[in-house]
Amino acid sequence: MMLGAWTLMASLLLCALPVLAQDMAPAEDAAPQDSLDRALTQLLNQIVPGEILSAPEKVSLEDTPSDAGTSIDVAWHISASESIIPGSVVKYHVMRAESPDSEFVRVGTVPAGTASYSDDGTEPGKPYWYKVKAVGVDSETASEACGPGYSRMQWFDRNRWNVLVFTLLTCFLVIIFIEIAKRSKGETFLRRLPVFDAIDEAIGRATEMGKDVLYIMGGLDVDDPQTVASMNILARVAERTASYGTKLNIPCIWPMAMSMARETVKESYLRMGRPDEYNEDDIYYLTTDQFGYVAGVDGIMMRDRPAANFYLGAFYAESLVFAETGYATGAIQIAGTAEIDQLPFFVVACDYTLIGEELYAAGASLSGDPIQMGSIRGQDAAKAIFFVLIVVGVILKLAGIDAIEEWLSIG
Amino acid sequence: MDFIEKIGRLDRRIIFLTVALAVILPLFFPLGLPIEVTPPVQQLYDVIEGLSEGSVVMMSIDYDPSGAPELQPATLSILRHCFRRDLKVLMLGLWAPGVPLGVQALDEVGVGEFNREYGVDFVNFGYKPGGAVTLVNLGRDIHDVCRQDIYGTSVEELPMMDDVKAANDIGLVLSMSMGVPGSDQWIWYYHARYQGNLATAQTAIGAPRYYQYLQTGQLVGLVGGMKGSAEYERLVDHMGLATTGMDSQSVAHLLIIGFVILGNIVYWAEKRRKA
Amino acid sequence: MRLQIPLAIILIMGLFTIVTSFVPAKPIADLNQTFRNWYIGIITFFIFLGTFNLVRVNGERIKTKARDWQYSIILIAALGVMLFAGFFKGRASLDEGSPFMYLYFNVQFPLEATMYSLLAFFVTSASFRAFRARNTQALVLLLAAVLIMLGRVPVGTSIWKGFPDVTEWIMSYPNAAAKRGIRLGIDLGLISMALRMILGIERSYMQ
Amino acid sequence: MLMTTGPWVWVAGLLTLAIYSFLYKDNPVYKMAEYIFVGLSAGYWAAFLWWNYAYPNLFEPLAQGNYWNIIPIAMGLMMFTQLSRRTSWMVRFPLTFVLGVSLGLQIVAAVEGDMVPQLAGTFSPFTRGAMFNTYDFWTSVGYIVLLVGVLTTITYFFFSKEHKGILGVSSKIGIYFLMVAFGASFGYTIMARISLLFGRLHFLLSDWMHVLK
Repeated sequence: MMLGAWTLMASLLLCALPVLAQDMAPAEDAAPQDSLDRALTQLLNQIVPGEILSAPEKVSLEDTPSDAGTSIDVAWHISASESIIPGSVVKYHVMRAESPDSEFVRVGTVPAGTASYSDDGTEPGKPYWYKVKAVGVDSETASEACGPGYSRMQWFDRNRWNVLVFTLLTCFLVIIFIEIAKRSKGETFLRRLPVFDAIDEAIGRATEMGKDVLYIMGGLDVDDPQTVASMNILARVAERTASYGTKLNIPCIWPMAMSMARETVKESYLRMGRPDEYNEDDIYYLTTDQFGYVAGVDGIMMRDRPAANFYLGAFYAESLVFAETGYATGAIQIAGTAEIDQLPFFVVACDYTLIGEELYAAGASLSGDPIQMGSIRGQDAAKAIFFVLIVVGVILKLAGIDAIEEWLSIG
Repeated sequence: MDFIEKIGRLDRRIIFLTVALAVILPLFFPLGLPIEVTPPVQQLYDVIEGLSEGSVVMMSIDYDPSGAPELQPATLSILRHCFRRDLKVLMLGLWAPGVPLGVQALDEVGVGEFNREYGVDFVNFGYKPGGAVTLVNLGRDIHDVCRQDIYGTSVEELPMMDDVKAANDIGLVLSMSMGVPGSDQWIWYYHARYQGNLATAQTAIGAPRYYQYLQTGQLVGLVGGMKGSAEYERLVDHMGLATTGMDSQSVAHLLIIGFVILGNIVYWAEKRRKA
Repeated sequence: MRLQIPLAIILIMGLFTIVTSFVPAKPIADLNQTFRNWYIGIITFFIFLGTFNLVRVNGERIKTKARDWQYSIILIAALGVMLFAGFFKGRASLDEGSPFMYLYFNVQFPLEATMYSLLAFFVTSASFRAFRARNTQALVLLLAAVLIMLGRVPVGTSIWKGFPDVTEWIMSYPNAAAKRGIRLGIDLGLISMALRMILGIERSYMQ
Repeated sequence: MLMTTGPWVWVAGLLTLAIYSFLYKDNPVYKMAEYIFVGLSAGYWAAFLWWNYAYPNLFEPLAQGNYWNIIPIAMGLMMFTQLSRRTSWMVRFPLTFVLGVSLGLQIVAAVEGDMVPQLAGTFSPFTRGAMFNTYDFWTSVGYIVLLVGVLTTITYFFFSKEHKGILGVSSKIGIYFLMVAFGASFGYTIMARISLLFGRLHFLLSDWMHVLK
């Protein structure tokens, strides 16, 4: 088959020579090779359209690196017909068999001009033979069989060194700093955020005015980190309201969050020695429907006109309605969320806003819990490393060294 | 000074009324202002132009009726572009309430305008629960996640899916997204693991957050809000609701800017008086 | 037992998922895929549970004649109608032109879209009443907002041709920079919280 | 559109007005519309979840002999034990399984989806020569602004040290970046809010009232 194709090619070339000689004269600008191609195309189209495809050559097999062991990379040199007459090959079929003599089945197709294919339907450790078939308009020619090729399982994805290093780094930093914080027994330092004063001020004002404090802990349930952070802040807010004797009003969107809030507030009142002041009915379940909840809270704000509103946790579209209504009722508003999309509305309409990570840090700092404070310090250490990495990265890039960037590229 | 005080205490229902009017009036008296195409939208258009014929575009409908005014026009325009370029479309969605919107769009464009055949030129696998976790599985094995299409047909019986098995058989992933799960999950759990082209159409709420991913190349295009949809309508030269809406947007934006200025005048006037 | 086994589950599943994220070998990857399929299966029941809870809570309200209990009847009726429409013809209940789809397009769709459209009024009102240049920071915020508002609508382009370019520049650089900073912080917060939960240090969610 | 002109459009139109009545004040008509919505959407989710996932991926394979699916189904059913105080501890099994898988994935995804590419993206534009030759002026300035912005906002989120001295200056600049970003987002998002209103008003005026063509 192969031999036949080549003989045909050679004889065609011979026939073409006189035509070539004629054709070359007028085409002054074109390189000789171009005219040769053109002439050949002309000729081939006249005599035997698409009959003379030469097969792809030098098929080679290799195990796909860093994969499940279910893929073999097949590579070949494109059919000579294609390099001489672009367009003569339409596509390549990649064919596979489990022995050189058995029937080859098509496993994939790539467009003309492509010289490789990853066959990801193999079983690890099994031998496979491949042929690549060039497909023209109305003819096709297959290469000789190549094999055996094996796909092998890899136990580590070498492309993901960078991800592994960063994962381990951040995790270790958090764990180490938690341990340090546990050992230093309350000596861990975290910056005092301005919001702490704002909390005191807001509750103080509510007390003076004889009005309620409203606390909203976001739209997600207790398994969301933001809700957990909110609970930590709630514990401090409840301590203040307990000592001032101010009513703390908490409408809840989730039943589980409600019981968690009740526990938290009750403990705070006990700690401050005011268990008699604690009223379970002030912490109640409203509804889980987002807009029903919004309408309910809106009603509370308009009716009771609380003097201090807290919105801490995960918020979505409701952030705008709360902040706007609260502003209109003249309450001091303190907000905080890690939902980036909602931050602008809080920043615009509230007196203090905890931005992203600040929500976690405020909770940790107020709780005084060494585990939480240690985590925040671990996160800070990671940020310091990021800072240095970026600066070093810029310097290296400007010096013409791309090593860090290449190492950090994904995939 | 009484006037300032009066404005300061403006009933919010009057404000509400002015917004409604700002949106309604341009519907009756269109301004027909020209729409300029911005780079993030042009970028997506160019990527789709660059895909070879027969490539598969995976479109994820990650929105619900409240995202429809902004995202449905983008979905329609992008589908028009895909079918015009003879690309195949694989549709699914991470939000259940978006599925009928996807069906509607495929009916209108794929069947209605381009006369494409279901199962050969496009397929729809409907709602996929599990968000992030589903996407990890999807990139590895599409047939495992999409066992049946929305009509209950097995994936094996859909001719288009014969060669579409994993992430590397997909030419472009489009997440039409308005929240979680959505583009965040596509970036984190799909693109980070399987690479390839990923683009997103966002409501104007989420869009500002995705410029950072555009810069790193994790996204190859960003259609932001109704304006982005209108830009895409212009690119495929098929004006729709987003283009109509731009006049209302123009007037409403001017109104809001006016309110911001007015509010600040009141604020400063009151502050001066108190001082 | 009631605490130890769940803590063991979260530890094993968490560590397994992290470690095997780096292992491409087929048996492990397949096992991972199976676990993830189980995850999706369990999550499905979360949503079914939500539906069930809705019925329970509202049934309770009707029974005890709690405030606004009449609305609960409407809710349960609506749920019943939709469930019937979604199941009475088997899978074909969801086909185009079915009662289910009529309910979706003509009841559910307008209700949801309208509810969210209320926010247009609130954002205007907020712009008027709350958006004040109280200090330099607020002034910067306000100027950026006004600039972008003009850059995002065609009328801005009619006023000055440069608005869209300035808008794109602000979005692509200073905006992206700040969002990246916030995002990195949140990611770290997320990782440390996730790690503490996996290691069983943080267990407040198990009350 | 699947809609017919006729009774269904009237239903949609009247429900739209019912919701808008909230703008005047909270009232029974609004409440009724809201409860209908909650009921319908719960039913909608259940139906879609069943036909698009639970039936083809969980129960049908089980019926065909894939008995492994008993595990997720059993764990899923355990979720219902939270309805009773006495059995509610059993929720912990499915809950911790789900959390284990998703938290593990989240940790890795945060690193490979955000951290690594976002850090690299901050310094990768600073290719030697490109800063002053390849990019146009405003792009070069943009990349420098991006770099300064990322570094200063990172310092703003630094909690273990007082913001004094260099750290104080840096975090102060960071605040301004945050304010520009929030302002820009606020301005950008106005469009989303107006779009929804436009969508509904357009529906009322064209599909329902036929005032518009």
